[in-house]
Amino acid sequence: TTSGTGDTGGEAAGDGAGLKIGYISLGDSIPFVKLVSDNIKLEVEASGAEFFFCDSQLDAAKALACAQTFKTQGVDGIINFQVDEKAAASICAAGPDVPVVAVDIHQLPCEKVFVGADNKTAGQIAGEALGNYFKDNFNCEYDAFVSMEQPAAGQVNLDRTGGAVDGFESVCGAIPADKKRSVDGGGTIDGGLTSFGDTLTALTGATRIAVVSLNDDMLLGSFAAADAQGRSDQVYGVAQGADPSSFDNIQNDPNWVGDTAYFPEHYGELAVPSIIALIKGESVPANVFTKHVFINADNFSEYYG
Amino acid sequence: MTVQLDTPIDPVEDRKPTRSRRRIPETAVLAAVLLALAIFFSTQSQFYLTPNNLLNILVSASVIGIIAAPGTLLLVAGQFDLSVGSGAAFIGVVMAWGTAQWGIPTGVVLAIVAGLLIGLVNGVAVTVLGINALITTLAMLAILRGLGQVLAGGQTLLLPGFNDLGNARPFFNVPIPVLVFAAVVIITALVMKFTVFGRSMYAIGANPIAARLAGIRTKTAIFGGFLLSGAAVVIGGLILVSQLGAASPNAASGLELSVVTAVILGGASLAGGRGTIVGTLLGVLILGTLNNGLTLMNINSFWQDVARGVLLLAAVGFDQLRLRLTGDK
Amino acid sequence: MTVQLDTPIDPVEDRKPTRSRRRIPETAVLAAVLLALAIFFSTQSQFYLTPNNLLNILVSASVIGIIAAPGTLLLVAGQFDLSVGSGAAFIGVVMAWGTAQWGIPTGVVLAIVAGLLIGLVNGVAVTVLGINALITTLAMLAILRGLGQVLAGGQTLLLPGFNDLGNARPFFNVPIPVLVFAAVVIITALVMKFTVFGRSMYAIGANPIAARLAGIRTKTAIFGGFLLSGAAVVIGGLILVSQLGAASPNAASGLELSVVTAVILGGASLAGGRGTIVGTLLGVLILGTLNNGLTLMNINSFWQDVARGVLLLAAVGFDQLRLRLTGDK
Amino acid sequence: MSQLTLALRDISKSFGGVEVLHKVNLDALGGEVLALLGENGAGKSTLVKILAGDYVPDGGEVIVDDVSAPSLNPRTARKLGIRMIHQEFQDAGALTVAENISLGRWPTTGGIVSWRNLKRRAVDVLTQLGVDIDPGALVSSLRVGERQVVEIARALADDAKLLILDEPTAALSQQEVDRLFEWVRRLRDRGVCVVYITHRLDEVFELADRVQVLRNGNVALTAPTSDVTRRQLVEAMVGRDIGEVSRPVGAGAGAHGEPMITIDNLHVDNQVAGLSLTVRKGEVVCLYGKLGSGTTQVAEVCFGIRKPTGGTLDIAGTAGFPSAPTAAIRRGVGYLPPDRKREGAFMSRSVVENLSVASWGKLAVGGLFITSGMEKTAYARWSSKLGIKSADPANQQIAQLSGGNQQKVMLARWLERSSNPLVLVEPTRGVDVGARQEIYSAIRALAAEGHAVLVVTSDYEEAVQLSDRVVVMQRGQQVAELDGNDVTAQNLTIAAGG
Ligand SMILES: Nc1ncnc2c1ncn2[C@@H]1O[C@H](COP(=O)(O)OP(=O)(O)OP(=O)(O)O)[C@@H](O)[C@H]1O
Ligand SMILES: Nc1ncnc2c1ncn2[C@@H]1O[C@H](COP(=O)(O)OP(=O)(O)OP(=O)(O)O)[C@@H](O)[C@H]1O
Ligand SMILES: [Mg+2]
Ligand SMILES: [Mg+2]
Repeated sequence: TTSGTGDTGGEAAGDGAGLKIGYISLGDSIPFVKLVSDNIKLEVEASGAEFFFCDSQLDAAKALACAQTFKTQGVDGIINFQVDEKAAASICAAGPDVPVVAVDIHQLPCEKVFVGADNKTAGQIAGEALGNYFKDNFNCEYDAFVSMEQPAAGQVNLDRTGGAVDGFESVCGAIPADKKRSVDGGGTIDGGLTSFGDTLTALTGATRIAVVSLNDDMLLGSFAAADAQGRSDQVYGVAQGADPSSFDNIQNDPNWVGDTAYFPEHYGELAVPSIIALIKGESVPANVFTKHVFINADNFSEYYG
Repeated sequence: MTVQLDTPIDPVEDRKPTRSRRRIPETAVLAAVLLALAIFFSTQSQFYLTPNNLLNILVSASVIGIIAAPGTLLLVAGQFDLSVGSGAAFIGVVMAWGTAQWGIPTGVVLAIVAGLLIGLVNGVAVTVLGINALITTLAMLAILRGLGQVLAGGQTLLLPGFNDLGNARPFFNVPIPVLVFAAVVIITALVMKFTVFGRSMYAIGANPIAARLAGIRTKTAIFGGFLLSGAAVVIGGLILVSQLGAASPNAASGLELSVVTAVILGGASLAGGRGTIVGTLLGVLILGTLNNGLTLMNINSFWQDVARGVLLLAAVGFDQLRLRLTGDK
Repeated sequence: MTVQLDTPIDPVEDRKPTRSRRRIPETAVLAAVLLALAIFFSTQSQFYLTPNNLLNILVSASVIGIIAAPGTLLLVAGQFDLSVGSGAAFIGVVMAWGTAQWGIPTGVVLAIVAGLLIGLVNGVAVTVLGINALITTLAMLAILRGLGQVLAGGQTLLLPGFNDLGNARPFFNVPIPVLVFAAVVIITALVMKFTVFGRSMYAIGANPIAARLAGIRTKTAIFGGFLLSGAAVVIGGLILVSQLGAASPNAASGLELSVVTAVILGGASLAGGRGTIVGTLLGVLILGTLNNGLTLMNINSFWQDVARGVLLLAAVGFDQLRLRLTGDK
Repeated sequence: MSQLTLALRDISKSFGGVEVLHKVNLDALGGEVLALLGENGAGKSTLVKILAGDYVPDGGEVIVDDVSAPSLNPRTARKLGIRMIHQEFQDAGALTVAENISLGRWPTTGGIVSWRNLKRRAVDVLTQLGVDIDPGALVSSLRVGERQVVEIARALADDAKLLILDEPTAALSQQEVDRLFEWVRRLRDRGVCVVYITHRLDEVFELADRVQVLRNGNVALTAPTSDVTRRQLVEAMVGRDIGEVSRPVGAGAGAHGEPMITIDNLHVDNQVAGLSLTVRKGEVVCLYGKLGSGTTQVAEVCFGIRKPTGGTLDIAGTAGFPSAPTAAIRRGVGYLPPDRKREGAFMSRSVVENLSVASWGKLAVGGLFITSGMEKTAYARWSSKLGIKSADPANQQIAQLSGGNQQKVMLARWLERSSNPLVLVEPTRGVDVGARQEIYSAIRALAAEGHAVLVVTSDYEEAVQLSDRVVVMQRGQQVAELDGNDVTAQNLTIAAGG
């Protein structure tokens, strides 16, 4: 695959020999996170370092226990992808006094390097793209704007969907309150199906519905709901993640306007060299962003060939 | 032995005569609650009462309803199956994974085998090993969620070409899931009312020891209940995956709680021996209507949680009120 | 009335003389399971048996353990409280929100009031209105989750300056949560064994009618149980929020299931009348050790789910084996 | 100790629109034993439950020491010193014997439950009752008679002012009955008022100072015991005359058919040692013995509930012990368990369902499909024969029948299945005098049709009135076998060890 990420040109394989690197996952049950975790594991092991894994399952308290465990295990550095920015201080305090690389969610005060997406920006990119689509095709006219959310994801949810709303508004202007709906789809594909199905009913008569989704699963569910009601041509959506499950829709479904890609499958290539460098006391840039690329049918093959 | 779980702290209830009770059957009250909710929501949203929306409610409720039918049968016998949620997701994953390798027919066969295996393992653990049903199926819940994730590699698997089961509308514009839902409910109701097996489940729930001494094959019957639950999970899981065109190992999370809520709301007793399919059906529809109506009203999802909880309490409280009014307390 | 939920389908079992049963008490088997797990994990990870790690296990288990103590008391009386998870999160949010407005003391007072209100509402619904405890507390679960989100505006609230409760180590390097855990377990054990209230709960669970006829204030006792559960949720919620320095309305999700699992694993019967705090303590520690040990072993989280389920089944199955071996079946 | 006077005035009570008590009066005076008699379903239990504050009457007054007590409930009744032993056990199976005895009034010192005193109290009262029950045993592990003793112990361990005993002796051995009576007399002499419900008329004359008979919810008779005869009592209860106690016509006469149950040298743990017995077609054999003599274990072995430790069993020509109740039933055995509530009745289910449950396979179309119509037919076959009184059998829960009527349904369950052989443990427990005769004739009729019936009983009169032959057990040993005219109350009690 082609890398959509900047090459940090950092450490080569083998440089991590003798090091212990701990990784706190946001929750491997989330497809996006699973891709991140897999790549981090791959890169850590390729570097010759020992890999310590702990899944925080979207729960800050579990992340705290992970940090404590890593302290016991004497890890030399931590890659932390934990749900709650505001609990980060306590988690930092509970963990060992070692360098920390934060993934997607800031982990102050112990974060030395931030790697990954800027959720808000990524959201804006998606929203903007949808706005542009509506501007180009419908002169920014729409009957409803639906934001598919997962409140249980906390800040990530606010940033991603909030950013998408901002992005859309930056093109098509403020969304009138009576056209806007925030829907809790639970972050899952079946949650998206049910809640969007009901929402569609509430939008009887609407024929141009803009949808932004926190992730691919909920947009998949939403499209399935539209399909079931024979209204798939009335729904236009963007999602975030570009998980493999969305590839087919991105390429073939004109209503699936596109996805902000985060390239989760390359996160390890960024995070692992950073943590190794930090452990070795080398200086590294404080922010290593993945490129946020808006993927649609036109540029799909460029990134995922 | 003289124990009841969710019962009358106040024994007076037990003394209430059957007759006056039957004057207003439990299910009538639930039907009234459902009606009240429907009227309320139709004043709040012009779309609530449209045929399409009512169909929506039924479609959304169908997976829960299909699984709640054998769930009622099990609860009536004093048993639980909490593995249905992750079970349905697992079935979907098996289907999508199998289909990707060997095509749809093989996928379906694998899904059926998986579902019966789930029922089998639950049944063996409960009846042969004698492990508490709650612990067994909670353990199974974790196991199936994990296995589903492993099989799917943590990703959502696409399942193209298997849309009919979830979406086709062969008769009068009614989608297949609703037809299956209706069929399962009717069949289970008949089984519970008119077969020796169904009656045995009531007897087992009412008094497992007496049931055994009356010659009922209690273990076989409970085993059968778990197998039926596994079968329903296959049907529910396939419908879900067909509706979605994709299988996620995270799907249907919390389904087990919805099922238990619907069954108990429908009047089944945790202590076994009481409960009807009609009650469960009403319970499922009340929960479905609540979700749908609150979404139609465009209520913030946080307040939706609050409203769902309050209305659930109100529905059951209303039923208690009926008991007081009709009982000679 | 002659109903039991998770009971012996096999009546012979009941006739076994109590004596031979008591020769190997249930808790001894659980202790053996815990020991076996500990030995297994210490062969798998050099870190398992370090004092720090054992403390980690205790710290992580403390919130569940604190809430499981009155949970045992309730289950012994045949009641449930499923609202504890969202309750603990809600308490945290109230604390952080109150503190932000009026400072820590007021925050704590508000949290306490909120916790007692939760207990009060659950208690009133179950004892006065007569609503099934499962439905009541499931409804409360939804309500509290929603209210917490509303109060926190869907955000996590920072709570600076309240770290000691969760983190200070006043004696022998033992953190306060562990001390509180120990205190709650000991007090509850004493209450259950040596007070009229505690014994009343057993009697109510074993036979609510007999208890009432024996002049026990069944409703008052159950009400007390829900209040205690509310109190434990306050303690647990405050510890949680202090450990994290922040309050998320999403915290502690699924805590209720961990609590129920621990209590039942500990030997309490869903049908009431049976269960001990020592058993629950062992149940909590077994679950805590499982989570910790599997993480130390670096196992993929999907396989962890599977392993957790399998080991849970094995632990209970082992207990069944004991019953067969010691029983004269 | 102060005495308590309770009076019920014009009490009426209805269940579901059916009035079961019509303006009933009752006086309970300190220092007196009042016997309360009546047929099954006459309203005795209902009446005393009102006295104990368990039921609230629909009309009338409860007067305590000349003061009207409008809100009597179990708690206030308890405070007044009213204690009741329920016909349907109300014990806590998951708790120990000792705790059951102190249920609701745990001995405390400084608010702390004293387990030592708790145990001591239990040991005291159990020794005084002369029973060997481990105070630390779980009540659920006890046999029905032992549970009855624990219930009695609970009421006696307390200083009652009014003691209500609702058929306390139904499951007791003669010896225990004697001790109970001794205790009751002692309490009476101390000024306690005792209300005693029984279906055993000789107990009335042995114990009661006064007797009150209920018939169909009305008071049919109230008189000092010395002023009435048995015959008057029975007539007041049943409204007709019933024949004298006698051996059944044709008992033990003639040759019976082939053996249906042949037990040889049966051993069960240390409870049964070397019992041998044969029951043939057309024969009613009673296995008579006191509580704990091992008779119940024999019945349980025949039904596959209990594993023997030695010996052989042959049922209808097939050798081998049944491995489970289903296996026993397949071989034709029908079993009426001693503990109706725990082992027999499905309390929350309907009367017809309770009656037909063992015959579902037979009644159902293709062994699979059944309707409540088929169940009603089954009910109709037995209701008049056994005199089962149920207002709405297809819908009424069996819990709402009177105790005796429940028992009849249990018996009918196996009659409906036409099981052969029948193993009946205490078949007339709690059944009234009139109905008992009906049940006896039904059993004799079955025997005449070729059934083999083994009746396990601790009631010698039952043995006398029902059996062709009696095998007597004592402490697990077979001590006598009587038939023909040797079956007399006197011989039986002597053989069973008093
Ligand atoms: N909870 C109830 N609901 C409805 N009917 C009831 C209930 N309890 C008792 N009855 C009815 O009231 C009548 C009187 O019953 P009760 O139990 O007082 O009889 P009893 O004289 O004690 O009979 P037995 O000698 O058989 O114990 C019976 O017809 C019975 O069916
Ligand atoms: N005066 C009588 N008139 C008619 N029948 C009678 C009379 N006295 C006794 N009987 C019959 O004899 C039987 C036994 O009478 P008895 O008074 O000894 O009964 P019981 O002591 O209550 O019975 P048990 O002790 O065996 O339970 C009764 O069932 C009744 O049918
Ligand atoms: Mg009675
Ligand atoms: Mg007699």
